[in-house]
Amino acid sequence: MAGNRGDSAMGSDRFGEVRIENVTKTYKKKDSSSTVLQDCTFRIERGRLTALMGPSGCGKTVLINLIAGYEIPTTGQIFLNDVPVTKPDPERLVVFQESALFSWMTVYSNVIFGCRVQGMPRKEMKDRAEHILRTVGLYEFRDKYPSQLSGGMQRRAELARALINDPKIMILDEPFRGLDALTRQLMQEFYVELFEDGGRTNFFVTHEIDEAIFLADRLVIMTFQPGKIKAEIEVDLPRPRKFGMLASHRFMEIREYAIELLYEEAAKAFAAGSKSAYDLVGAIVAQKGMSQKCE
Amino acid sequence: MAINNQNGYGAISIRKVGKIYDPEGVHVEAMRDCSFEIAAGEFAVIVGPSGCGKTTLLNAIAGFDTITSGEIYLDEELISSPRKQIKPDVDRMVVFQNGALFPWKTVVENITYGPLVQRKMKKPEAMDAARDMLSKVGLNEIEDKYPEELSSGVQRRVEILRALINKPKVVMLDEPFRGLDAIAKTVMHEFLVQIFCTASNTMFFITHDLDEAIFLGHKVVIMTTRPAQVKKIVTVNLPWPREHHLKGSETYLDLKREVLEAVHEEAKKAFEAGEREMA
Amino acid sequence: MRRVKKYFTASTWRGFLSLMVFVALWQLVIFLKVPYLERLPYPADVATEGAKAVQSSGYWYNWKVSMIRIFTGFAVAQIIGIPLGLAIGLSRVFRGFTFPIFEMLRPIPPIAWIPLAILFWPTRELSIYFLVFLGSFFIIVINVIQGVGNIPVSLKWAATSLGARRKDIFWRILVPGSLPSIVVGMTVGMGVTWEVLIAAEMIAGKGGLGRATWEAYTNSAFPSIIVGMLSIGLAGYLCSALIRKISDMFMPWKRKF
Amino acid sequence: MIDRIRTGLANPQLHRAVVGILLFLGLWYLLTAVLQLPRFKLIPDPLQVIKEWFSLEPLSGRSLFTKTYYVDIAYSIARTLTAFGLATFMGVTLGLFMGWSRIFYDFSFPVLEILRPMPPLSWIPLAVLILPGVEVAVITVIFIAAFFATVLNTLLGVFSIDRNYFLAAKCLGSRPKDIFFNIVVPGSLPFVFTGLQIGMGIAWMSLVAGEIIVGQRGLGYAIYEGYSLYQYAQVICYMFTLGILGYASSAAIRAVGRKLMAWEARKRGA
Repeated sequence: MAGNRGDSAMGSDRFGEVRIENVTKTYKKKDSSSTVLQDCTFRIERGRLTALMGPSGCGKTVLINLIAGYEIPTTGQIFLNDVPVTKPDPERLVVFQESALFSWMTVYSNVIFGCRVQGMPRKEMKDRAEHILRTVGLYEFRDKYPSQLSGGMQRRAELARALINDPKIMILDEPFRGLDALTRQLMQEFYVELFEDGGRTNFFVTHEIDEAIFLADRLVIMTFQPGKIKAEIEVDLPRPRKFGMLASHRFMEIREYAIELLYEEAAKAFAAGSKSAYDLVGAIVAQKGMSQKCE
Repeated sequence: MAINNQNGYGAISIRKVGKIYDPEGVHVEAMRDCSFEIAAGEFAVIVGPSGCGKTTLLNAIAGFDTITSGEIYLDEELISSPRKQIKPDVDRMVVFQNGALFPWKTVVENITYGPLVQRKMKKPEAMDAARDMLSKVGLNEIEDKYPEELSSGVQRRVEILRALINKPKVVMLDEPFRGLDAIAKTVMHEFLVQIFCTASNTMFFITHDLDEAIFLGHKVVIMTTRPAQVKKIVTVNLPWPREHHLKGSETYLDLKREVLEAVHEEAKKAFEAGEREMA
Repeated sequence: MRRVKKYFTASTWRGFLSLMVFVALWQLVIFLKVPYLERLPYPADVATEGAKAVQSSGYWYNWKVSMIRIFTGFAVAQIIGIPLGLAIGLSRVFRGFTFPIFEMLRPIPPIAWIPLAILFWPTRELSIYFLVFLGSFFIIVINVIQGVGNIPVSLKWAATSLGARRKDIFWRILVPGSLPSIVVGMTVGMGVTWEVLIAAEMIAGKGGLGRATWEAYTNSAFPSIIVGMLSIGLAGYLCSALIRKISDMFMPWKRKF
Repeated sequence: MIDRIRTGLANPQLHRAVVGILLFLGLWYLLTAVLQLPRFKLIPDPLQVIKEWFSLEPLSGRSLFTKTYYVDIAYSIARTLTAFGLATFMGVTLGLFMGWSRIFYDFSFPVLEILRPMPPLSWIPLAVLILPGVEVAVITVIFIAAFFATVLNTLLGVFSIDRNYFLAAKCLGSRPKDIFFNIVVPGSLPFVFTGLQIGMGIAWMSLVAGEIIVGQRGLGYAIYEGYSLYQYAQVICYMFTLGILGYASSAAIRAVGRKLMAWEARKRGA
C-alpha cells in the first residue's frame, strides 16, 4: 500500500502537485508595510502528506489563504499541476481551524453543499454523499445538526464535506485543534487511515509536533516573521502508521530534532515581543538543562 | 525516584469511592469502587478518557462536590464520604482546566488574593512575597498586567503561583496545559518540575497527554471509561528532577508504550460508547 | 444558564410562596393605610373586575384592536428593516451613504414622533401604525447589520472554496447566518413596540388596551386600571412567546435537546 | 495631528456620510418646500427648522438663544437622572443579591417576572392617581422603566460568571463577603453596563411619554405644546435635541464603563 501509492498517482492529474515559487506576501498599512511571507519556495508533492509547522504568527494561515486562492501573492506564484492559482476552486479544498460547518444545515446538507452549488444531478449527489458518509462513519447522523455532534464527529463531517468534491489537494488548517488529546489521537488515526486508503495530496498545517510527525511524509518548518522555509525533514516512519509508533526510537529522534529547530524560531519570536514571549524565556532556560535550578 | 517531602503532609487515600449522578432520575454512574493511595509529596498523574470521572474525584477531594459511596482521607482525616464533606479550604488548592484567574485583577492582585482574604499577611508583605515568587520564575515584568493580556502559558503559571503562595498540602491540577502547543508545554513542564522541587506538596495532576504524564509523574493512574475504576497504576522509575534527555531513554519508551496501550484501549471504548449515546 | 427541569422542587414552592406573600403584602398595605399606597384597590376587587371584563365583548375588542396595530406596524418594520439591514451590512458603499442618516434619527425616542406622526398621516390609525413601526424598525436594522458582521469569514471562504457563487453565499450563508440576530432584534423590538403602542393609544388612540386603561384612569376606576395593566403585560408576554415559537420553527439547529 | 486630520478627511466613508446626509436633507426639502406634496406640505422644511432653532426671536419662543429652551432641557435631564440614578442603585443592588443568593432569587424572581412584561408606560395612570403630584408620578414611571432593564441584566451578569471563579475563590479561603465584593461585583460589571445602556434608552422614551401625557415643562411637554400651537418647526428642533441628549447620555455610560472595566479595555488593546 505505502510503496505503490505514490507511483500509481504519479502519472495522472487526478491528484495535484503544488509548487510554491518565490512567494512573498506584503500587507500595506497606512504608512508602513509588513512582510508576512518572504521568498517561500517548496513543493507539496503528489500523493503525499506534507505537514507545515511554525511558531504562531509565522504566516501559516496566510500561506493557506494563498494556496486556496482567497488572497494573491505580492510577488511569486503558486501552481497546481503547472496551472497558476488565481481564485478559490473546489479542486483545492480547505478544512478550517475550529469548525467551518454551516450550523444551520444538517450534516447531509453540509456534505452535499459543494455538489449542490456546482449543480450536480440529484441522484449522483445522493449516492456520493451516502458513500462518503459511510466512509467517515456518520451515516446514521446525517440528519443531525452540527451542534448535536461531538467535536470529533464534527471534524469528520468537515472532512467528508471536502472529500466528496474529490479535490486535487486537501488543505487542512489545524483541523484537530481544540479536541482533547485522546480524541485527537483517535482522529489522527482515523485520518491517517483515510489518507493511506485514498492517497490524495494533502497539506496539513499544525503546531502540534507529535501530530505532524505521526501523520506526515514530509515536514516543512517555517521561520518567524517574515515567514520563510527553514527546513524540510523527511519522515521515514513506515506506513501504515500505527499509534504504537509514538513510542518508537525513530519517532523520538525526529521529534527532538524538530523541537530544536522550532526552539530557535521561538526565541526569535520572543525578541520580536510576541504575545507568547514569556513562554520563551522559559524555553531558552529549559535548553540549558534544569538540574541546577533545583538546588 | 526520590519523594522529597520530609514533613509527610498531604497523603491522600481514596477508598472504594463511587459517584452516581441522578438529575431528573437519569441514573449515571460516574465512578465505581475507585481506590488508590497517593503518598505525601508524591506527584500523581491521573489519565483516562474524557468524561470518565477524573474531575469528579478532584471535586470530591477539593470539597466542591460529594460522593455517593466510599471514603477519601487526607492525612488520616476523613474529608469526604456520603455522610461527611469537608468544605474547600486553603490546604487543597485547585488549578482549573480553562484557568480561573480573576480577569478583573492584575497578576499581583491575583496572587496576593489568598493571603489577604485569609488575613495571613499584610498587604506590603503579600506584595513582596508575590513579587519574589514571580521573579524567581522570570515573570517579574508582568505583575501589573491583566490576565487576558498574557498568553495562556503565562496565565497558567501565574495561576499555579497563586495556589502555591498559600502553602497548600495538595495542589490539584485539572488538565492545566490543555490547548497549549508543544513548545509552550515543554516550558510548562520545566516550570512545574522546578516548582515541585522547592514546594514539596502532593500533586494531583489530571491530563490527557501521555508524554506529560510520564515525564512529570511518580506514578501514573490510568482510569477506565465510565463508570471509572482504576485500570492500572504505572510507577515511573525515572530519576528526579526529570530532565529532557530522559525522553529518548529505553525506560521512558517502555513506559510510554505501556501507558499508551492501556489508555488507547479505554479511549476507543469511550469514543464508541459516546457515539452510541448520541445516536 | 440552564436550569434542570424538575417540578415541585424547593424553588417552585418558594416561587409560589413568594407570589402569595406579594398578594398578602398588597392587602396589608391597604389595611395598614400606608400613605399613598392605601389608595390601591384590594386584590379581590381586581379579581372581580377582571372576571367581569373577561365576559364582556368590549374587553376582547380592545385586545383585537391592539394586536392588529402591533402586528401591522411590527410586520412592516421587519419587511423593510431586514432587507435594509442586509444591504447596509453587505455593501460598504451603501453603508457609507445611509448609516449616518440612520444614526442621526435612531437616538430620537419613537414617542417623540407622536405629534409629527399625527400631523403627517391622514388618520389616527395610520399614525399609530407608523409609531409602532418606528419602535421596532431601528432595532431590527441594527441587529441585522450586526448579525451579518458576526458571520465568521471562514464560513464565506469555505463556501467559495466549495464552488458557491455570490447568489449561493447570500441565500445559503448570509441569510441563515444572520437569523439568530434577527430573532434577537425581533424580541427586543417587540418589547419597545408595546411601550410605544401604549403611549400612542393613551395620547391619540381609539380603542385598544392602552386606551381602555386610560379611560379607566379618567373615571378613577382603580380595579379596571390594574386589570388593564395586567392585560397589557399578558399581551406583551404572548407576543414575545410567539416570536420565540416562530424562531424555534425557523432555526431547528438552535433547539435545545 | 494635521496628518491625522488629513487622512481622516481623505476617508471615502466620510465623504459618503456627508453626501448621504445632504441627500437626506435635500429630499426632505424637496418634498416639503419645493414639491409640496399633499401630506408633506404640513411638515416644515429643514431650513425653517434650522432658522427656528438658531433664531434670536423664535416664533415659538423656544430656540438656542432663549432661556426657556434650557429650562426645558434642565427639567427633562433632572427627571431622567433622578429616576435613572435611583433605578441604577436599587436595580444593581437587587440584581446582585438575586444572583448571589439562590433563596433570595427563588423568592423575588417570580414577582419580578409578573411585573416585568407590563410596559412601564402602562403604570402612568396608576402612578398619577396614587402618588402625590405629577412630578413624582413621572419620575416613578421612568424609574420603573430603567429598573427592570438594570435588574435583569445585573442578574444575567452574575449568572454569566464562570463557576470556577467561585470555586477558586473558595479554595483561596474567601468568606461570602469576600466573594461578593471580589467576584460577584466585578464579574457582573460588563452586563450591568449593557443593562444601564438599555435602561437609559427606555428611560428617555418613558420620559417623553410621561411629559406628553401628564407633564408640566420639559422637552416632551414642549413638543406636544408646540404641536397644539402649530409650532411644527420647534417640534422638530426638540426631537433632535432629545436625540442628542439620548446619544450623549449613552456615550457617558460607555465612558464610565471603560473607566471601571480597565481589564476589558486592555484585552481589546492587546
